[in-house]
Amino acid sequence: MKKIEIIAKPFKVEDIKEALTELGVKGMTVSEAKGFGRQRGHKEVYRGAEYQVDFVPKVKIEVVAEDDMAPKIVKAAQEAARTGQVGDGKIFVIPVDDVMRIRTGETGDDAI
Amino acid sequence: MKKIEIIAKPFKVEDIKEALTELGVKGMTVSEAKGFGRQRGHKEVYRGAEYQVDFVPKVKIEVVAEDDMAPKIVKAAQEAARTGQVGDGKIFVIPVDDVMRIRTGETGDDAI
Amino acid sequence: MKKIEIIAKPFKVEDIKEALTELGVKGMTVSEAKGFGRQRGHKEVYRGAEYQVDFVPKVKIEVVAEDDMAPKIVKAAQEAARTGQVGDGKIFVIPVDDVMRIRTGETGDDAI
Amino acid sequence: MNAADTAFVLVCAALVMFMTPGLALFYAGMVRSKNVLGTTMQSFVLLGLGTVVWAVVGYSLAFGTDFGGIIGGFDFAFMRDVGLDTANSPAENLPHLAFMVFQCMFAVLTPALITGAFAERMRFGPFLVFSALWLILVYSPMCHWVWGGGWLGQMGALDFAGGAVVHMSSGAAALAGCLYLGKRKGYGKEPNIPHNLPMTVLGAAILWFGWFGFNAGSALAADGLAANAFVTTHFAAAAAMLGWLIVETLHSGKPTTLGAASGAVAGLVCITPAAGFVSPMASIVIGLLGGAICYGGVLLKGKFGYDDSLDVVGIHGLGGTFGALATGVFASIGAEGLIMGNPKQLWIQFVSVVATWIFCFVMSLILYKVVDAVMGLRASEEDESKGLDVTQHNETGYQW
Amino acid sequence: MNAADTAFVLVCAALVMFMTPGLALFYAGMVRSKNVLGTTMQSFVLLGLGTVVWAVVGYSLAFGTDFGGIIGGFDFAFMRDVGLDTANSPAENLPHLAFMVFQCMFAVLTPALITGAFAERMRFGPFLVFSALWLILVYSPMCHWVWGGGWLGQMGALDFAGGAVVHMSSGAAALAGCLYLGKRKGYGKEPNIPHNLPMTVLGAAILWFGWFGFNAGSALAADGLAANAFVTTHFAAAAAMLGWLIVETLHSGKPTTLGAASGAVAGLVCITPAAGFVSPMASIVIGLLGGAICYGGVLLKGKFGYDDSLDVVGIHGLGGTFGALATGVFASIGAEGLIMGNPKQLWIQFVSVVATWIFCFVMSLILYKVVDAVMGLRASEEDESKGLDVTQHNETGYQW
Amino acid sequence: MNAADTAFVLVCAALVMFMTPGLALFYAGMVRSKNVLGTTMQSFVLLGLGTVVWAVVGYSLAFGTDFGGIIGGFDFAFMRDVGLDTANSPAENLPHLAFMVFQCMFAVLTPALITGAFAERMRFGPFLVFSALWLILVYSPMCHWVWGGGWLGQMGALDFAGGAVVHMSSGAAALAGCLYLGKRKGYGKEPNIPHNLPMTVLGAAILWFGWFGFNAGSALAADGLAANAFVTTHFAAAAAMLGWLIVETLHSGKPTTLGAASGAVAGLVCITPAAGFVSPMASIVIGLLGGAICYGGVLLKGKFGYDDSLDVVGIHGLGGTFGALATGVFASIGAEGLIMGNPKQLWIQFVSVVATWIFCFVMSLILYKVVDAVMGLRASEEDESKGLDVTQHNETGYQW
Ligand SMILES: Nc1ncnc2c1ncn2[C@@H]1O[C@H](COP(=O)(O)OP(=O)(O)O)[C@@H](O)[C@H]1O
Ligand SMILES: Nc1ncnc2c1ncn2[C@@H]1O[C@H](COP(=O)(O)OP(=O)(O)O)[C@@H](O)[C@H]1O
Ligand SMILES: Nc1ncnc2c1ncn2[C@@H]1O[C@H](COP(=O)(O)OP(=O)(O)O)[C@@H](O)[C@H]1O
Repeated sequence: MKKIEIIAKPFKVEDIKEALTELGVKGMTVSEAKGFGRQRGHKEVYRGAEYQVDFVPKVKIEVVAEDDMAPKIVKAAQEAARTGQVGDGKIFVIPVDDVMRIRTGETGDDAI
Repeated sequence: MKKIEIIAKPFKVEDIKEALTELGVKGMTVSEAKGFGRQRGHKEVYRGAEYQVDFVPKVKIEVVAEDDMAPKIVKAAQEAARTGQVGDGKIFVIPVDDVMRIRTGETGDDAI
Repeated sequence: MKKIEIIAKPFKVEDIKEALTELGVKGMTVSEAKGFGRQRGHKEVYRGAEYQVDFVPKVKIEVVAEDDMAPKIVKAAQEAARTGQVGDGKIFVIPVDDVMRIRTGETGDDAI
Repeated sequence: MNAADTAFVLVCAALVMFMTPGLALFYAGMVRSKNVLGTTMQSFVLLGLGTVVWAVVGYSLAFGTDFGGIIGGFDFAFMRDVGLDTANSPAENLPHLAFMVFQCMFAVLTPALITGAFAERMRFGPFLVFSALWLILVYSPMCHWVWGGGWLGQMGALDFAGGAVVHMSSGAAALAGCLYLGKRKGYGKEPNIPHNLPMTVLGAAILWFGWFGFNAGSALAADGLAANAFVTTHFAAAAAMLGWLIVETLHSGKPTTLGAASGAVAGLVCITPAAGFVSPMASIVIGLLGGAICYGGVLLKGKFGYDDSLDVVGIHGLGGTFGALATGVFASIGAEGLIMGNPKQLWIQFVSVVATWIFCFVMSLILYKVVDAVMGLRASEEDESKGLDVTQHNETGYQW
Repeated sequence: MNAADTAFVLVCAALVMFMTPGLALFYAGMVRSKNVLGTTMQSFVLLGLGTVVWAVVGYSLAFGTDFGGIIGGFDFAFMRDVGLDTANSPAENLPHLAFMVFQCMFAVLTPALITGAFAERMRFGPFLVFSALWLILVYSPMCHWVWGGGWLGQMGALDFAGGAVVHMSSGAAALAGCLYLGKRKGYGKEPNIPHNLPMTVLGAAILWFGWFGFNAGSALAADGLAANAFVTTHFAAAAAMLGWLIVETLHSGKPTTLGAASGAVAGLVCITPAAGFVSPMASIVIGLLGGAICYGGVLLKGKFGYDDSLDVVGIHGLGGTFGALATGVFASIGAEGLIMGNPKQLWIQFVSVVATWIFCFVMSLILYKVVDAVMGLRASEEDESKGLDVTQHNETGYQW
Repeated sequence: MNAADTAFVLVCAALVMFMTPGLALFYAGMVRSKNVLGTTMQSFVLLGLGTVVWAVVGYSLAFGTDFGGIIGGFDFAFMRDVGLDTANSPAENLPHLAFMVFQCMFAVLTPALITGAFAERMRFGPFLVFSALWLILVYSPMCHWVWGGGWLGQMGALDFAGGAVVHMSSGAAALAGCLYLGKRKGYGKEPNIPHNLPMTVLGAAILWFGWFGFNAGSALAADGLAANAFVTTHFAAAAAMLGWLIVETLHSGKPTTLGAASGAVAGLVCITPAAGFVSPMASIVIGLLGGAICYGGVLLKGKFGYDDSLDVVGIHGLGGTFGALATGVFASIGAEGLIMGNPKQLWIQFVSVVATWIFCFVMSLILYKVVDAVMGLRASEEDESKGLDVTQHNETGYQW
């Protein structure tokens, strides 16, 4: 099994969710994040004191899936998340040893 | 070493923490998340405009542990996190190459 | 490729960011977290009712990098994040199968 | 008609109106964020519902022609004979409408006070029905008894601005409510920590600010008595903040912000019946004691095991009671209490306390039961754990 | 000079001043957090800009010597002849400065109301220019027409506290604005959910509180008329909250907190032109209907497809219009409306409605076009998606 | 006794009371979230402590029988001879209690202003001791000197509502405080960004609102002078907002929300000594200059390297000083300044500025040292980095 981590622009969450559900993905977990990268941040000024803010808002979407689903998910997520502008984000694929569904105790592919 | 990621209902954090500390786990890291899955979300309405909110609040608990601790942690966490209702969440076990304790620079099992 | 996850004290984010950029790291993703560990939390009291808060604020910094960069990143991050006091945090190194840059669709080391 | 008094009472009415949203903030800051709107709404909506009930029938029941010291008639129902001039006005220096609307703000606030007791677990529809009935069947009679020519007033009970009418009545209804409804899910197990204390402090500040209208306005004139009530209100709030913080520091180690806010509100409650009757220095004594007593009051729920979510019993019930008795002790302006050598006043105060508690507790309990039987008061377990915001109002308080 | 009236009007002016930051909160709670400061600022800065414009020229255009019923002269420009005593004062019981500053607060608030229509997408510099011009070229004439001796007042149009001057004028400017500027990026696709509803409720509460100054203060004396305006204001707000909630529950299933707040504001808008002319019970009717109508008003934008971000057209435009007509129907105090057998008043009200809409809509549209041509009104796509806070003000609202 | 004046001053006292929680919000929004309650508390608790100190001894020291122009006697200690009627009242048109409580609110606010200077690093217990001593040993004498019959008033120094008594005194204490305590941990390295600017804007709005009570109320009557003070207060705040924003835009590129709020407060500070003495147009000039000057004032700390956390020196110290001098220049109502051909007044103002700064700075410094020696003023490094909320009050501001 694989965990696919998608770092994307916040307003793309719904699009990505839809793209993945169309593929048959049944669940995912999202969290807020801040990203540093090629996309530049912005300046903030408080009573004349300047701060450079390099971190821009991002979301992280995590999906665990069967091995063969992983490439499809990566592809669909990339298409949904893409705007073509710098800062679109990254997708990481990470190996997963095992999964368990808390409610039932099922493990492996059944638990996804 | 393994990283165990537990996605659970927010009000279960204390129970899970206790279950794991009883096992001898010395540390863990928790973050807020929103989950999409079989558990349905809710409707929100603002001045007549309806929004379907599919993401429900979850927490993510991350514990890195020695290989042989991993199954015990999974088991204990599942028992502590379980309510039997849809939305209880998932547990992922992910391989970890190495760990370092920042304070001391120790690595490997010593660092946990 | 590896994902390096750095759990550190919140006020160390800028230092870590600088240390890593000096190494040539081009991007990273940060999120808020709460940590439980040897560092003790604090007591809170509301209208005479006492609560023990064991979780203390932490940040999680995630960096994906080429295999040979990983040890350098770990080292630099540890140096930057270290205060020598309990609660400095941990660094985890996790294997990554693949990376994709959403904007371009590039994969592998090119995508980092 | 006196223009200065009219100006004063109208502005005071505006200040009292502001207390209800102030209370909404005070309460809403103390609940968990999933209930921030549900809790806000239980106060805020009473500005709508309570006002209309008051206009239609409440005012008349309270201030209409007295029937046997028990209740007012329907003379003023639907605002009949309540006009721009002083005709029929209980305060002859004020336009009747000015007097009526000043009283209206009290009628709105009082049922809102109760909601702290059953916060985070009541359904919204039944809450509205309960509140409307409570206003008509509990508040209006209480108000009549004390200020509308009823038996408590006739007996000589002193209640300058609503120790019995507002605070004991809501405190008794609160106790009945949390006993009847039972505890919140997870009470005592899950941490139940205020989600936004700056909001609570802001609420307390607005309450304090508005309370000047409440108490000084109750002089119904811009005179020395109003000045005295203004000062005692301020002094008692100040002293009670200190009283609470001192006891709190002794008991749990540190003075808290929530304690400062709670203590101030406790002092305002305690001085309410006394404001125009006691001297400034007496108000400091009342405040210091009141703050300490109400701190003890909130600990009671732990002892007795009821879940008074936001301590309405401990603060309004107990504080109102203490204030009413303290009025019997310290009264020295326009009335004489124990320290002026008049123990009888303290006895009268005691009778009014007992009568108020019994009447309001029993009536409220009946109302809870009736509404519960018909509609079901309590939110389902699932709704309670999802929170009132989403389940009762289709909303969430915050989006980041 | 009357001291009681002076006291009353000065306090009312302070209350009206407080409405502008109240509006800032009301609006800012409804936008996304990336625009919280930008939205706040569009109201708050008018306390600065609007005040200075008013002092320099606005007041004089509104209340200076009448020219042909259309505009006032420059007699009072730069506060010339506006003094501590009653000389030249339009209200002879008040120091001229007191009258002027009470009116000043209206001039500040009105352009702030408009900003809800184009929230989340206008550049700050051009906004300032637009607002200054709008005050001079739209607000001051409107104010003159109705209260400064102009043709609408002469014709007998009733507008107690600003149904036309404040609400229709801003509503018409709002409609012009959102039509001219077009929709926000992602409108209808991305969820556009209020980021902080407790903030919006607090804003509504401050508006309600301040509105007592707005409406009762418009009696310009502390008398029975002020009391009546105070009461009708309160009753209409209360009834409109209920009216909105009822229709909302029927339409979308549940009563919401945002609905309660919006309904209250709608009621306050509707009663503004009527406050001193109608009876308390009539104000309840106006409120109930007004709340329901404005709920319908906010649905209109969905039907017609314009993006009135915070429903200025639906609430202020429509509510002000309904209130103006309702005044023609229900007037019974110091004037006679339809129910008193005087259909002519309704006709006059109708004319004033049409005139106000046409004048304000057209003038506002011209101003948008001119300022746009010179400076570019709309934020760039990138700025809009980053949010106004960072791009217009170099700030962010919250840090956790 | 004058009922209209009594009504006015009581309402103004309520408005001034509201400023202290307003200040709490203004300050608390600017600190980091871990200090939101600690900062709030340092203002809020003074409503308790300051009030009781004032009742017990402060008022008497300020307004009791004059001793050599330096201090008042103990005649009014424990509110002796401070009654419902006008007997002994410094304002013969007001109940003595009304005058006393109006002044009380000033005494509460002034030490709260100082707290911005040492925000985020002082222990709570020592802070309380310092504040109580400061009220008795610095504020009460200053108040006596200017308003209580002391030497500055006798000399003819003009201070309408507290440029010296309130703003310079707190500004000087602030400077002493941040010099004595040293910088916050990580100052200049860690970003020190306001955690909640809408809270700060709300605080500024409440300050502005309350300042009408502060300045207009200082006329102690509802007359033309009050109207003038009301107008100059409003105009100066408005103009200073613009003045600050203009300079800010030139200096750092964009007008900020924090700048608008800060500018408004700066204008209110600057006009405080002048409010009843200058004309409305002069107040606009004072505001414009004052906003610009105070913007410069906050930049000073960067130059000189002290850590005045929330710019009390830059805004209150500098603004109060500028305002006092500007009063000497622009006075034209009931007094004559430079522009009326009376340079002597400017000299008197200058003397009062120097005397105030020296007295308050030196006394405050001594008090810091004494309290520090006895109790230790500064929080430990660990407590400072954990934040005051948890370490001083066992609480956290927000739970999500
Ligand atoms: N090496 C990395 N490790 C972890 N996250 C990264 C890395 N590089 C980029 N990111 C994340 O991806 C986001 C987008 O990256 P950026 O370089 O700005 O644009 P792009 O991916 O379009 O070149 C960053 O804000 C950050 O959150
Ligand atoms: N494939 C997945 N990848 C990542 N997270 C998942 C996945 N499936 C479920 N989750 C997480 O687990 C939570 C519970 O899943 P859900 O399907 O609602 O209930 P259950 O696990 O009881 O069947 C979701 O809200 C989501 O956070
Ligand atoms: N086994 C673990 N798994 C995940 N996170 C951990 C683990 N142990 C510690 N942490 C994280 O590291 C932080 C610091 O750990 P702690 O034990 O307090 O100090 P130290 O690492 O200096 O000994 C914790 O707050 C927690 O966030």
